Amino acid sequence: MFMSVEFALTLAVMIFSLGALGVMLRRDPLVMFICIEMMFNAANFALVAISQYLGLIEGQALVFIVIAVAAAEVAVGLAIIIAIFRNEKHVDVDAISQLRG
Amino acid sequence: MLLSLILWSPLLAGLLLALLPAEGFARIRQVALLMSLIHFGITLYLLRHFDPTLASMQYVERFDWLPEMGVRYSLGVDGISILLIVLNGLLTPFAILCSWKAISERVKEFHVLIFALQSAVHGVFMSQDLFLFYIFWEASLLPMYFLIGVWGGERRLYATLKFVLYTLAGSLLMLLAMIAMAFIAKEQTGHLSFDFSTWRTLKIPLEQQRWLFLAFFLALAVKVPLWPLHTWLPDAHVEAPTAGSVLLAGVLLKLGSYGMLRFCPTLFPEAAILFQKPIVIFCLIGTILGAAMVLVQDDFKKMVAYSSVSHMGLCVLGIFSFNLGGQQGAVLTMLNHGLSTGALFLIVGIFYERTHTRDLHVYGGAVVKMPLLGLLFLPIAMSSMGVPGTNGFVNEFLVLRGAYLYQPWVGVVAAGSIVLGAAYMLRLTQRVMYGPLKSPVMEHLVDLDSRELAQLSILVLLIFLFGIFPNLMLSRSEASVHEGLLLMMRGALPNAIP
Amino acid sequence: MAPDLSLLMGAFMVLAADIPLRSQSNKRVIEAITTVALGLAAFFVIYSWRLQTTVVGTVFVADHLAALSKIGLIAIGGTVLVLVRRQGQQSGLLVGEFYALLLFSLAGMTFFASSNHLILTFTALETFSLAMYVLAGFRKQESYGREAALKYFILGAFAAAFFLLGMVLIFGAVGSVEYSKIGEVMRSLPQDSPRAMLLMMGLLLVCVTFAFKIGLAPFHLWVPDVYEGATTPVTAFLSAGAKIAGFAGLARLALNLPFERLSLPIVLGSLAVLTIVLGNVGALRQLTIKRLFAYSSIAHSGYALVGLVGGGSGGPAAVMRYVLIYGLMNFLCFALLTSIENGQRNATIEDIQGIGFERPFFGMAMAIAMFSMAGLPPTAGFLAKFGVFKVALETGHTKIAIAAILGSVISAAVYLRVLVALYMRPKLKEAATPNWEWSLGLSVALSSLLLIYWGVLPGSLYALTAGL
Amino acid sequence: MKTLYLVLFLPLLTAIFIRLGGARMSKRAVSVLATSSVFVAFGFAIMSFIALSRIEPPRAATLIIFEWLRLGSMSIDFSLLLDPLSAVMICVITGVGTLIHLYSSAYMEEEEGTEFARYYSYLNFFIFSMLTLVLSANFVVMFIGWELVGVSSYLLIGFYRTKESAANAGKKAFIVNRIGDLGFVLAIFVLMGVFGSTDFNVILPSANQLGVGSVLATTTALLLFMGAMGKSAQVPLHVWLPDAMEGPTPVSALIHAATMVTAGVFMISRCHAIFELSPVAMHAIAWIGAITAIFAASIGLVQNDIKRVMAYSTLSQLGYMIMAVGVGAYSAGFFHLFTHAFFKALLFLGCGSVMHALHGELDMTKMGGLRSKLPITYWTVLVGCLCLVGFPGTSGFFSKDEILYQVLTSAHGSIGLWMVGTLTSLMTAFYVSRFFFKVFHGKTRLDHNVFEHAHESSAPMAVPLLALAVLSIGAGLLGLPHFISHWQPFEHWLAPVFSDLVRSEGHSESLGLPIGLMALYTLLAISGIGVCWRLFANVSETPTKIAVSFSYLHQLLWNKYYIDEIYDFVFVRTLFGMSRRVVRWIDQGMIDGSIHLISDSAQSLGIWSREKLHNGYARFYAGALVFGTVLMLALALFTN
Amino acid sequence: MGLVDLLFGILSAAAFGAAFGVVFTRNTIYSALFFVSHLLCLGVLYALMQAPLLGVIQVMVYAGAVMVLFIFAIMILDISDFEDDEIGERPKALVAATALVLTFTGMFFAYTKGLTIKTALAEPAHGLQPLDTDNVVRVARVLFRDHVITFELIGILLLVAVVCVMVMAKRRLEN
Repeated sequence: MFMSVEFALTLAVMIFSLGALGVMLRRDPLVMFICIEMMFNAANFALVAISQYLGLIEGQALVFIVIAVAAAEVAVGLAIIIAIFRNEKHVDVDAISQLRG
Repeated sequence: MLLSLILWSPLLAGLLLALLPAEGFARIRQVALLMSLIHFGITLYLLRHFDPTLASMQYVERFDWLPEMGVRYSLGVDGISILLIVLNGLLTPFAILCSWKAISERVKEFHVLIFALQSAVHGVFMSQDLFLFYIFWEASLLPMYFLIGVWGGERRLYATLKFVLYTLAGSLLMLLAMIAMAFIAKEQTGHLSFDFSTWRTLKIPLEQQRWLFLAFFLALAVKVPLWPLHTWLPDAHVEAPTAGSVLLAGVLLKLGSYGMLRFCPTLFPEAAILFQKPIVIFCLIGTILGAAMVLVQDDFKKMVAYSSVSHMGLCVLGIFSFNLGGQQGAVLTMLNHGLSTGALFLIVGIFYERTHTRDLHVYGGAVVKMPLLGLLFLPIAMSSMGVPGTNGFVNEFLVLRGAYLYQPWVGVVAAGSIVLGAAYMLRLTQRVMYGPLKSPVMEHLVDLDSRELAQLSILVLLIFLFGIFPNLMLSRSEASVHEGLLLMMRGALPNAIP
Repeated sequence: MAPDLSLLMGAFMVLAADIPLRSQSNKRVIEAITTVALGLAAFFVIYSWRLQTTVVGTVFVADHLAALSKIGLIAIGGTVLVLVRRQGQQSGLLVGEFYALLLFSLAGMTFFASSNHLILTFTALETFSLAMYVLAGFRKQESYGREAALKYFILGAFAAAFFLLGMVLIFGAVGSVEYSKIGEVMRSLPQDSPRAMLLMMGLLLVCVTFAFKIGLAPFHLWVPDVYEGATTPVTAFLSAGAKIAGFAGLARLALNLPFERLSLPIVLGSLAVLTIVLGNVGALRQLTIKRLFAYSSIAHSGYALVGLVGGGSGGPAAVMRYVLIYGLMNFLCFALLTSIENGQRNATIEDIQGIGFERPFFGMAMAIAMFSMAGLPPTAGFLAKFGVFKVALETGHTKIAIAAILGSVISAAVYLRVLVALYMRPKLKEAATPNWEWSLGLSVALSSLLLIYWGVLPGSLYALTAGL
Repeated sequence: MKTLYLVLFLPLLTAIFIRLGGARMSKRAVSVLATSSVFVAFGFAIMSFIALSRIEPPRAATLIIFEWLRLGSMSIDFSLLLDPLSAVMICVITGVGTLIHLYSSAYMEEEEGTEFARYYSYLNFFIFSMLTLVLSANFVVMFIGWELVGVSSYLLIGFYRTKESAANAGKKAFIVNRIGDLGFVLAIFVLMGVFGSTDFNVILPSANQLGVGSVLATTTALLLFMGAMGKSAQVPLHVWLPDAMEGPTPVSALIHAATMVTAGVFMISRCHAIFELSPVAMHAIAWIGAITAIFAASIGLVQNDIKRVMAYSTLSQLGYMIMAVGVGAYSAGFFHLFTHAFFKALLFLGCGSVMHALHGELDMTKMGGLRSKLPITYWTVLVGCLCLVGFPGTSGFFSKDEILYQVLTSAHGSIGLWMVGTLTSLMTAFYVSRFFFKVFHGKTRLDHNVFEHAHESSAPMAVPLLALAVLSIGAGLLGLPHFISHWQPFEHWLAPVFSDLVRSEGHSESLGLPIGLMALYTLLAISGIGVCWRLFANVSETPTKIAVSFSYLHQLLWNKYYIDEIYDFVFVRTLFGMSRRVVRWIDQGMIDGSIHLISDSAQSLGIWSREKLHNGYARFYAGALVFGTVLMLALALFTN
Repeated sequence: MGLVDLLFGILSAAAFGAAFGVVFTRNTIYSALFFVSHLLCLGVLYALMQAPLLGVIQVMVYAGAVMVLFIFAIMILDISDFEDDEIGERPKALVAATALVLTFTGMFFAYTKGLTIKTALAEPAHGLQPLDTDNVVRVARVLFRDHVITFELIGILLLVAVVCVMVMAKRRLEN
């Protein structure tokens, strides 16, 4: 009942949207970034479910690649965040809004 | 290659001028004048060797240009365009002469732009490929944009942006219509084409014709300018330097009416007939309201500018009367308006140089101080109000007759403009020239110098010449106008005319 | 694959050379390596120009479209080098890492343009995006640079997630994410079957990311901020590079997928019109030149997209011409901006006010650039716009064309405003003085001439895109 | 016939020459040149006249000068037509013109050299225009002359161009004339449409094509008459003529009495073939003429400005002529035109002479007793006045009598018209004698100094007065009543022109009516003069009393029925008010308003995008991305 | 409903709950810990869905390496006391969450035309062996044969990431 592609896809979409919401809601850049990772994972989850349903191993290979890419992205992202918050004392994305207009 | 020579020689002259040192104002002016006169000579040569009995294009030059889009570099002149080309050749020396003293900054750039404008305008009149036409059409905007924006009056920035954006908004729609036409040509002849002669042979369903016609017409109407799309004109004129006004009224407005005469009826005959009535009504409103609005202006230049609205309304009326007389009258209107309104703008410039104001409240009684101008002012004013003996009469007569032939009531209403025309022109004359000297500004007027005298008297001579011998011009354009009408009738009523 | 590999090799070499050379001569060597790498890549592209399409391992194609975008990208790389020469010192760009990242991100873009498979597209996208995030924030000593990097990164990653979800959905509906297979399946499905719908949803999500990268409204909000925060050479690279790569990707989608069978034309058309309007009106009141160019970059994305509303026939060629010409205009604009930029302050329109006649070279080049941006003949910008409008009309999207063309009027107001300032307003006390380094001057002259040349004789441009 | 070239172009060439070079010539040279050129033209006109008389009837000769305009198959020539009608006209024009030129040389001598030259140039130009008008062989050339006459009249009325009132009067004259011209030009279009030509030779003989009594014919006739109304200053287009007195007095004599204003009568006579087709139009014309006659005469009763009295009298006489042609009495109307040309020119010149003597004084209430000071003027003006009053034996008597007789007896005429005409005749007698007595008789009311220095003017002014006085008397001989003489040179001469008219009534059937009428008119004239003698010959309180007791009527007449004010209110102010509103509401409000609205909304959209959209918050940007995605998905979903 | 199925359901619920926790805890470090548990749940779910290799990688790379990085960063920045204001207004945030989740999911269902998502998916390949037999070999085969270029590009990508981190982390770039 639970272990069906419908359930998995629905769950994935819900988690994905929860992640998107997190990005919009949270002001802590690290949490925002975690939420983005969550969205990646939701997509991965859906991909695994689909590849199981379709019986295609390629889906799993794609997930593998995505995980690798995500890992690289995390490294860069954390570097950027750290570079910023070494200088600013507070951690608030909304405060980083000098560029506008 | 004669047409290419005429087309490109002003631009070349401009480039040559750009090489001169920027400081020698006098030399720059002299060289520019000389080159423009030589160029005018070439256009006269063209006129002389033009065969007025042929309706078809002459001196045709045709090369592939952008074969991927079926665009060709294709030039040619017929009886309509040749007159306008000569007019363009004629007015440029005037533009240079009238700026002799008025323009004392960036003289070189000024003249380069004048020449660039001349080339672009020539291009519009010569192009037989609509793509090429469009390029020149847009290209003619840019020099005028700078002429107004750099050398203009106080509100020049507003005026020049208004002018460009107004015109651009219209012409971009025309561009779309042109592309659509090219595809229709592709459907019917197998290859993309912007060639005017090809387009004339297309059979376009009425549904499509409507939209294409409107797109073309709107773009051209903005340029003419036809009421209610005219509000850029007073602003542009008022702010433009004298040379700019002369060229704007003299040739740039004619781009619109020329396009209407050339394209609207021949390419979209059925739509043209369909829209004839509303357009005629707009022309009437423009002619009458334009004239009425002149009456209440207090700015010398604005009066002349609004009179252009009125005159050009008549011109379009002539075109859309769809008969030989009306269209011939329209052609004449284009030329005569160029002469008379050009001369009026010269006069505005002459006054402005002396008084530094255009407010008619301080004008008056100028004739005491400037008897020579008084002598020359009159024929120009008379030409503008269409008094017999001057050129203005002929075109007004022909256009009104054309309107009358279309529908008598149209002629009656349009004829109202001859009364209003007299009213505003006489009012203008009186407020400027007659009455007592009202203000100290006018006390220091000096009469025309020889340069100004030469300019105005040449124009006055032409005004009389074409008023007394209108056939000089009419005979040149008749065959072409006739041909255009015939084509249109054939398209609109295929059964009526074999 | 040779061009892509030579770019990568160049990047490696730069990295390798950067370690031992820590002296002043370092810059020269690294610049030389980069130049050679670009040259080599260009050579390979041109060498293989006439070769048949080759497919490497089903995911990578080297076809005409790829070659075209690669040549464009390499040229962009070259122009960035020119800009860096003039401005690198003050922006702190004259370091090995910059050149390496430049080459890496160029390589990522070339892969992106060659990709025939969504997963490679994704990987390549991430490759050049990561490099770009950091390039945007290269001026990390300044808060502007850092802010640009952060915004670009968070939003970029966020957008990438949508790509991923879209890819998954497409995989679900098709069983593969290879472009040709997607296209095949799509053609075989009735338009409103659930599979086709799911496929479309996936495709739209993928498009979100493309739209984000090329700055289409409403995904364009980051563009001005990031462009302003980045140093000028990087901004030039971001706007032109991302646009060429992004549109190459979209063009490849259009070539493989039957756009017209979906409601994509309407969606893309609305995006295009919205982008044109928002981009142009946004630029109307900008004073900072760089921000103005950023908005104009947005608007131009909109115009280029107009060429794709009709899908694969004729569209990709027009769009590629558009972005190539845009790249040229973009370079010209930023080169002019670079020439007057001194110090840290962003140049404003008031800085160039009234200097047009005194600095005729600067003035003329700016005039040409602005006319071309506004799409007035006889510049290449006109032909570019003409091309995309033509496609839109050819495929029957008249309304979109009309809306886009009315947007052009606003854009004319934007660019003419610059010229108004340049020529028609009085000069201010602190007016900028253009400062030409020889390569900058030369390239400005060449690109202005090229804009005019292509405006008058675009035959060579058409030859380049023939057969797309 | 080649002499016509000289008749026509001599004045033109002189005009151009004097205008361009006159400033460098002495005043004497200018006046001699100008006068002699018109005189020579007069000589050639006489020669043409004689040459024409040698041609067998129908006497007409056409002269094509050049092809003016060609349109498809239609060609409009600049061509001249010499027939009895135009031959008379050219003689009158050049003849009176010569006299006026001569007179002007003295009258204008105080002007500066350049102004003097300008004056003569305009005057010669007027002669040319008028000759073009009358000699035209087709409608277009006639229209050309028609308009040029208007132009030269504009120039001459506004001759004192630094005077605001003169400039205004010139402008008014031209604009009002243009209203008439509008009708004329439309009539030409109708005729061109029907006949495909504008030649008189083509149109007039076959005018029937318009259809007898048809709407088309009526329309055409009325449109043509509209032109005539403008030129001949018929109600309601009469307003320009009194104001035209702002011009120099000789100009008033030449243009606004003798020649230009009669153009309408000439034109109707010329085109009578068209008018005859429409009884409705004829009635309208006759009545408008009658109304003009009595209307102007009634105003003339109370005016004090001597030139204005003459102007209203001119209006009134023009009304007679129009009434005459309106009832189909073309010869009679034309004859009155002919005689009126002499005696009215005479009267104007007389007024000029008085003005000249009194340094520009125009108010008759300030004059009086000038008989002794200005004997020549006195006697010549007396002749003119008698003619105008219609005193038996004068030319005016015969011509007016003929008109009223025809009005009563013609098929188009009616008793109503006749009564109006007769009443007018009485009024005329009254105001003319009032003018005469007030100016020349009684005690002088002039400033003593002025009165003492008043003296008869020099020979150049006296000679034309005398010549015109002789002509005024003598011209009557050319058209004596039928029962007096069978020698009818004038009617006989014009007969070929009007040969197409079938006369229903003969002249010689009965003697009773004509003689009775004549007696009546004589009685009326004498009683009018007598009453005036009582009232005005000596200073008395009676006129004032009368004026007071009829003060409303007096005010009405004094203010010329408030026509100028009404026009000003109804047309001028409305037009200006409307135009201002158009500029403010439509041009600036609606059109520019919407343009500005577009640009403003683009600007405010820009500001909105700047402040609300690009607000710098990354989270907002992310939200916009999500929002955009949802929108995109929804759009695709709903349009699929 | 078998045991595996039940396990799947429970883990799914846990994953969702953890995801919810990530978004709605105020404290950054709690969010991170919720995310770790979310990833762990997913790892097990992968294993349940015939992807044992991915399950292992998920736990090792994601829940292990990546999250260590995160927590490291949190600690470095010492921002554990930072609390989000918006999350402070939970009811509002919850409404927003529900709305967005419903919108997205609803959109998804609209596209798949209802809850029977299967009809929107491609035809499953029948008769093949389950994916978890020879799982590693088969993944590797796809990865190194079909996607070798992508795989190589990942290598480049990692290198790029290294350079990027270097650029961002160095105090000054110039010598």
